[in-house]
Amino acid sequence: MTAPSTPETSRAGWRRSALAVLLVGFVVLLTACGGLSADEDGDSASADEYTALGTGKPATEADTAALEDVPASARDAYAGFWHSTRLGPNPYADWKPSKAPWKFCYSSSYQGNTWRQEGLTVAEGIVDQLDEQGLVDGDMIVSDADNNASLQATQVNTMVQKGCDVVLVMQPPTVGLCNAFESAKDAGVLVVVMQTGTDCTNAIQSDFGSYFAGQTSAKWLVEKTGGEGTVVMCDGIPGVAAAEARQAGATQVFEEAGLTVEHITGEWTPSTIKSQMLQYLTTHPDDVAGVWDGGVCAVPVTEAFEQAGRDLPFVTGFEGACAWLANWKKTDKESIGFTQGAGQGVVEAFKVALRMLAGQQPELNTLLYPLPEINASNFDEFYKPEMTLSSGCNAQPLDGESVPSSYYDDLFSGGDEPATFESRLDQLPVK
Amino acid sequence: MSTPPLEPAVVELAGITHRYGPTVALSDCRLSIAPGEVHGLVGENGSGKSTVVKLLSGIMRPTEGEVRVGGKAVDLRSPAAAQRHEIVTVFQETLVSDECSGLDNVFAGTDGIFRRARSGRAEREAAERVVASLGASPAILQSSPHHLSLAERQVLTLTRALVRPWKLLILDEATSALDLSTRDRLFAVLADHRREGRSVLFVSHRMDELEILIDRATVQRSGRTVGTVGKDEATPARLLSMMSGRSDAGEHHVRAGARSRQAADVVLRGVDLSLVAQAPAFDLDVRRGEILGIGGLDGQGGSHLVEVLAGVRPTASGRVEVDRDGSWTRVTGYRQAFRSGIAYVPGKRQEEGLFPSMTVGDNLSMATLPRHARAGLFRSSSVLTRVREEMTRLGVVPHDPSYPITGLSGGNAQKVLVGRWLAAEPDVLILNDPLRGVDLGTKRDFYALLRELTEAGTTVVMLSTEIEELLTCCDRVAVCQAERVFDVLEGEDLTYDAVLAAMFGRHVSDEQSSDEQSSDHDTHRKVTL
Amino acid sequence: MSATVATPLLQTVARKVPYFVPALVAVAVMLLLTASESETFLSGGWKLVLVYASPLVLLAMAQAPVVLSGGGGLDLSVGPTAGLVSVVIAAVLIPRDLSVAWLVIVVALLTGAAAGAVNATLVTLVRIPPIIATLATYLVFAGLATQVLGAPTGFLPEWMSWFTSVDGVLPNVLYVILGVGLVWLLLTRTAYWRNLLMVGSNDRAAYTAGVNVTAVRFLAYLLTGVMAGVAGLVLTAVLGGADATVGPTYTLQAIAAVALGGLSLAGGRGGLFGAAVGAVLLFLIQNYLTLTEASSFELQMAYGVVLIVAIVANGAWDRKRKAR
Amino acid sequence: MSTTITHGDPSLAAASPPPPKRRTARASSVLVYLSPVAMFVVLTLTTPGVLSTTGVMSLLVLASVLGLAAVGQTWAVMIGGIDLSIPATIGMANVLVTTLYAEGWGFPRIVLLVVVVSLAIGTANGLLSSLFGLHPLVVTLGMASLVTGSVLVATDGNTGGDVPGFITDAVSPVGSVWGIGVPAAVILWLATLAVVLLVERRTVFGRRLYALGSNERAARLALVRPVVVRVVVYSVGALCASAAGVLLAGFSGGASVSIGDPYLFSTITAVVVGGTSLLGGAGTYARTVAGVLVTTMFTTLLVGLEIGPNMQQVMLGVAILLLITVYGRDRHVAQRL
Repeated sequence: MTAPSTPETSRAGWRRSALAVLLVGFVVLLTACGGLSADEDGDSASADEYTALGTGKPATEADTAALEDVPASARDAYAGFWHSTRLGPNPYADWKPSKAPWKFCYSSSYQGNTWRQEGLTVAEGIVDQLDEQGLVDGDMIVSDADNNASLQATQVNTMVQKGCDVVLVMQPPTVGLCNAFESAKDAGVLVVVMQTGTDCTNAIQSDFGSYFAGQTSAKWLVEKTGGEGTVVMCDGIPGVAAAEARQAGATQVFEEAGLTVEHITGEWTPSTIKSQMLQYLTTHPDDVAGVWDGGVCAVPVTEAFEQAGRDLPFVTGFEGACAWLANWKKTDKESIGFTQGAGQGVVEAFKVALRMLAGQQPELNTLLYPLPEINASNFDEFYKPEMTLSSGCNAQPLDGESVPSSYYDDLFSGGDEPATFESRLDQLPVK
Repeated sequence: MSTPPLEPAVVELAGITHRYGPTVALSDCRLSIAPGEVHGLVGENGSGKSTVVKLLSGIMRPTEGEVRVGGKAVDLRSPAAAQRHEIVTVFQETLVSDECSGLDNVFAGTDGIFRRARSGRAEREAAERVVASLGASPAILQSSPHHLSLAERQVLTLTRALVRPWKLLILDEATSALDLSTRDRLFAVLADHRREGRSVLFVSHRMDELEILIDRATVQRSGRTVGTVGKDEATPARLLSMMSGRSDAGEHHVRAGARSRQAADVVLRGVDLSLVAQAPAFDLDVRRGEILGIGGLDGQGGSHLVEVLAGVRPTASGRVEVDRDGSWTRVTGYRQAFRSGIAYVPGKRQEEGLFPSMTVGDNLSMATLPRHARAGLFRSSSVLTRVREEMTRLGVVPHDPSYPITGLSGGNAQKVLVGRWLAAEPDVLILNDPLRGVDLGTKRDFYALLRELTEAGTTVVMLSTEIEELLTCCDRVAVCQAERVFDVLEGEDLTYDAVLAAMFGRHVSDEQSSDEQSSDHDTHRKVTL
Repeated sequence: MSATVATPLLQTVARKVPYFVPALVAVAVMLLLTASESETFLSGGWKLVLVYASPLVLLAMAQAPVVLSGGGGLDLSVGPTAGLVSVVIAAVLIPRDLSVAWLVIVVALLTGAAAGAVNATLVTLVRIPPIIATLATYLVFAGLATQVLGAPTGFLPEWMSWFTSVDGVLPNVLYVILGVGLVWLLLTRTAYWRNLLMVGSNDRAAYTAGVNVTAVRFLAYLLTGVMAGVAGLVLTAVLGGADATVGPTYTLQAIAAVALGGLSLAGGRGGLFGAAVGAVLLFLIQNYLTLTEASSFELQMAYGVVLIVAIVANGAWDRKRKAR
Repeated sequence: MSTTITHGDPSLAAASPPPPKRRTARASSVLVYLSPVAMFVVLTLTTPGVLSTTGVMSLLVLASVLGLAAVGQTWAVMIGGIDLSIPATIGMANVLVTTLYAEGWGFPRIVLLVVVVSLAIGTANGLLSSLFGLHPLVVTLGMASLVTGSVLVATDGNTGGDVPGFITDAVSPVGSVWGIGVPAAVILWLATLAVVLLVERRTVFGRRLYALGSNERAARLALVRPVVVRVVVYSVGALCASAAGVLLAGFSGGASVSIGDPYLFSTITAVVVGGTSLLGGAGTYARTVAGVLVTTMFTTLLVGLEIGPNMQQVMLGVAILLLITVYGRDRHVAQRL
């Protein structure tokens, strides 16, 4: 009655099979690590009319070719675009904009900080203005995915179902929403992605020239350091296109200038940046010629230097935070940065959206613009006494917007005059 | 005295010795079970019976010696292995998984990881046949064991054993959870199996069962095999004397230093007490300054009684009251009982008593720490002095409060546990089988200690499953049987035989009464089903 | 026992009703609410919701076997495992043009199995408490994933879009989920199911009955790994690419889903279905709060409250059920 | 009176050696307390720059924040639980301090509020994890998102604000208190360490904490109230986490609800590296402190060697596995029969 395979023998059996599976498993894991070195070799996968996303990689022929086609007036801003975005024709080419009034919707991947809140405030301000012009249908639907890609995707779908005409998407993950965008496009809804590159070629992107900005601040640092010594690059979140792009820009400049480059990973988080910097300083007693800011770094880095009792080198800024300006005022150490508030981004996104609603056709799927620079010459115009080291606000462009509307004239063709609005960035609270 | 079996043994233990760390549980055990026999294995608690069972059912492997099945040495490395050698076991603890149906509980383990040994129908039929033969309703195979009675659960584990192919069935106190009718049906079933040459190792405390069932019996005493006797020799008296190691088991026995107290000065009492649902109610008085022994076999209510008296366990009905300077206060819980001067020393040292990760000092001072503390901050000096005091009084070896409790021998660990509660200087000290598996030296110390305490006016209630102990140190002995106090013996009546008999529900005085009792014993058993 | 006297009805209900019913009822309620909020939901809208819920659903299902296997069974590393799988697909196979369907699927399952085997070995053979073992592997897998795939990538073979298509009567992911469910169903027809429940609810009883406890638990972790592999595959498809940072965020949600689904974290009670239902419930709640345009801040609060209330309710419910 | 007693056979106890568990415990504790020293030597050899006052101080400041956050985790683990709500609590305190200070609240008032909230969180954790034996993992997980959500709702996501200057100084490696060249954060940590150790070693509560973790049933019978102990444990944990959150405000100069996220795993790691077994009943915060120092120096070393965050994570995982294999293995089923 006892069967051939008693628990005992089957135990021996599973031991063996378990081991086998284990081995196979490790092999697979190793291949995975193999990819580490191997994912360099080119992606022949995309043979379509959009360039490939080449974050942290050198330019391909396709990239350089695509750059040639960019109108000369805007080419600077598009430098190194392949690090953060894919360039190609307007995916909405055969899209017929509906007549006003339009329903605007705002899908944010996260709202839990002041920067994001500024973006939303500005968007609401603009919609109110357009409403006064009778161009808006109902309230703006706002959603927040708390950094949950699939949730944001459903939220976008929901907005489509709720009859939005324009969905402005604030910093979606690089991949993860393309399907949602596709179904939005099919439903005739205009999707504008703000403040980040994306892998999706089925949405309009509005972003600033990260690579170019990175280059600009790096060039300044090279000049200040006299092109020798060690610069520390304070990197953002690994793998996030926006971060990689500016870093690529800076790296390129530093390598050209022949500076020694070392890295800390700040992950755009003040506490992390400061501890990383402190740990770096404790482990590197020799002089640092300068620190390049990949975002949020300037203030915590300065504090780190002061508190480690080291003399402060040249530290760039990036996003032009009020705290950074206050810091500059306090230390009186010259720096460089840009105005990169979320508000500005929203303003540019609306410009693009309104042009397309007015029937204009963008030359490209991605619309990049340069950021206003903050430097010693215009510092006093940006700095306000209310700004403190712990202010959460951002400096705003002096003339209320990153670029004049005319900037887009070369990038769009056809259509009528778009509706206009005041950015009212200067009315944002300084605190 | 032992009569060798004619045929080669089905299963044989040859010179088995087993140690847990320092303590020797079993030394040079010899046991051989002939085909088709019911072999009794008897002995007082801690005599090594359960170790034998664990070795045969593949839960433990012997330190020395070998287990032989059908003449050749085998390695029973797991219960599965034991079952492969057609040895099946039913334990006293009814081991069933509550989330699985009765049927699954029966057949789990018969098949491989994925492969089912039988079709569902085959299983149901086989199981229903066995269940029916045990006179239980097949319904228990479908429902979830959550809601089955103890007896029904045990029927499941019995079925689990009987549906498997087996040469040797081990019943480890398995009948104690059964009601009488089921038990008798089981015996009938076993009789049939014997005719087919299958053997049974029958471990039981119940003499009546042994008498009915066994062909031969092997007696264990404190880890050693006393010997094996044939049916004719295996009379209760004979077995008991072998168990106790005294030839005069039958003889009237008087304890040294016995004092029977006339004074009915009661300090703790139980009124219309019934320990578990539907168990018969009874009264019990504990007199001031006496040592009241609680006797009885495992699972007969003794430990329930002490727990109820200490307020650890709620009464099924009735009440427990303690005399607080003249007025009766009802005992509602152990915290309140402690405040009323009752201290309870739990039974299972490992599960309910000791803090294995802590030192002797911490273990000893745990209950009384607040008394040495101001604003939650205790003065370690005064705690230590107290601890050392107790350790000296109890003779804990080594005399080192910072020693890890796990480093102590069973006896010393037990002393520490008692010390924890002595430190509270209680009026009534209730001990739940404090001397189980404790060395003789410690026992001697305890007897003296308890005397001392009573001299000082403390009242002691002590559960013990060892008759010797009860006789040596108690003024009176309440013997529990079938979840109630069957008899309270004192003075002249307090004899080894009397206690032993009472444990099995008999009065030494008149033999007939045994039937009455076993009959009301039955009625009780029936209700619980 | 007093409970029996007090509320016999509630108790009999608690006994009769399968473990997942409370969650199922909750789901029904959420469906009604959602439908009342968005008219398009019933007419197709639900398909997309399901597509985006599918990674969580699959990961919750993956969590189930280890939780069932008892002994504090838990796999914190399911999220990172899924992440690792999608990274292997996107960073190892596709760049080498190894994007044939069968190969990708096989590799995905193998990677999952490997991860599962590692956990299984640590928990059952080395006998490290599951929480620590899988916490450690969480760190290792997540670290490896980001190491292998620095930046997110979006190139996927065409066939993978099959997973996200909703053109059919049913969304295709549902077939995947049902497929996993079917495999599990077949498994429950074998002796393994009973072995698992025995071990989960009382490993001592199972052991004495002759069940190979170690083997059963080992397999549970292996299964979890494989299912996490499937989840990784679907995750890649749903994201339309690989992002090493996404996987780990699912772990705690998956555990919450399992608890919501009425599985006992003590083991032995529950099943894949409950886990799936719990996950759907979780996603529906989030989705509903979105529909009502509640801020994600309130969403998070609600999420916490729901979770706590649910497990307390399950605890009470279970106590009722067990009461004799 | 003890004269009348004949002592139990001493050979018996003498013959019984301390069980292996104890021996490994002894050995491991030596290792544990030596490891920070060893780590420091390695660190100084690889990167001599560390050997400066500010170098050491900045290490200590980093350690002090993690150290404070890890108090709760240690105690939770010592009673056989775990606390996933620590990061949320850190974020809560961090945001409350900065935002309320910006709104002109007095610092004492803010502290009072933070304390109250922390106690509420701790009490909830304690009560819920005593209910129907619910798993603290899920309970604290739920609490975490509840807390974070509430904070965001309360602040509308505008988590920015002002940081009191003295907090910024408190976490500055060159900061000093009463002329002593030691940052206030480190002093605070040392003070906490002293108090925590005092509680563990010298108070009734401390003993009961160990008793509960060691053997709940025995603890109950020894008049310990598990619910009370749990509530206190999780409350103390929440308080210390809040302290860490406040310090982080000074450290980062800003505020964020998610500022505590890195401390979910790093606290558990510190506890495990310190060798406190997740089986409960053993261990001490002193060990965790060792764990904190080791991990802090370990990461510093990796930064020094410019090893990326990903491989740091992998290495931590492997380290945990190795350590637990030594400290905290479970028993086999057969041993429980």
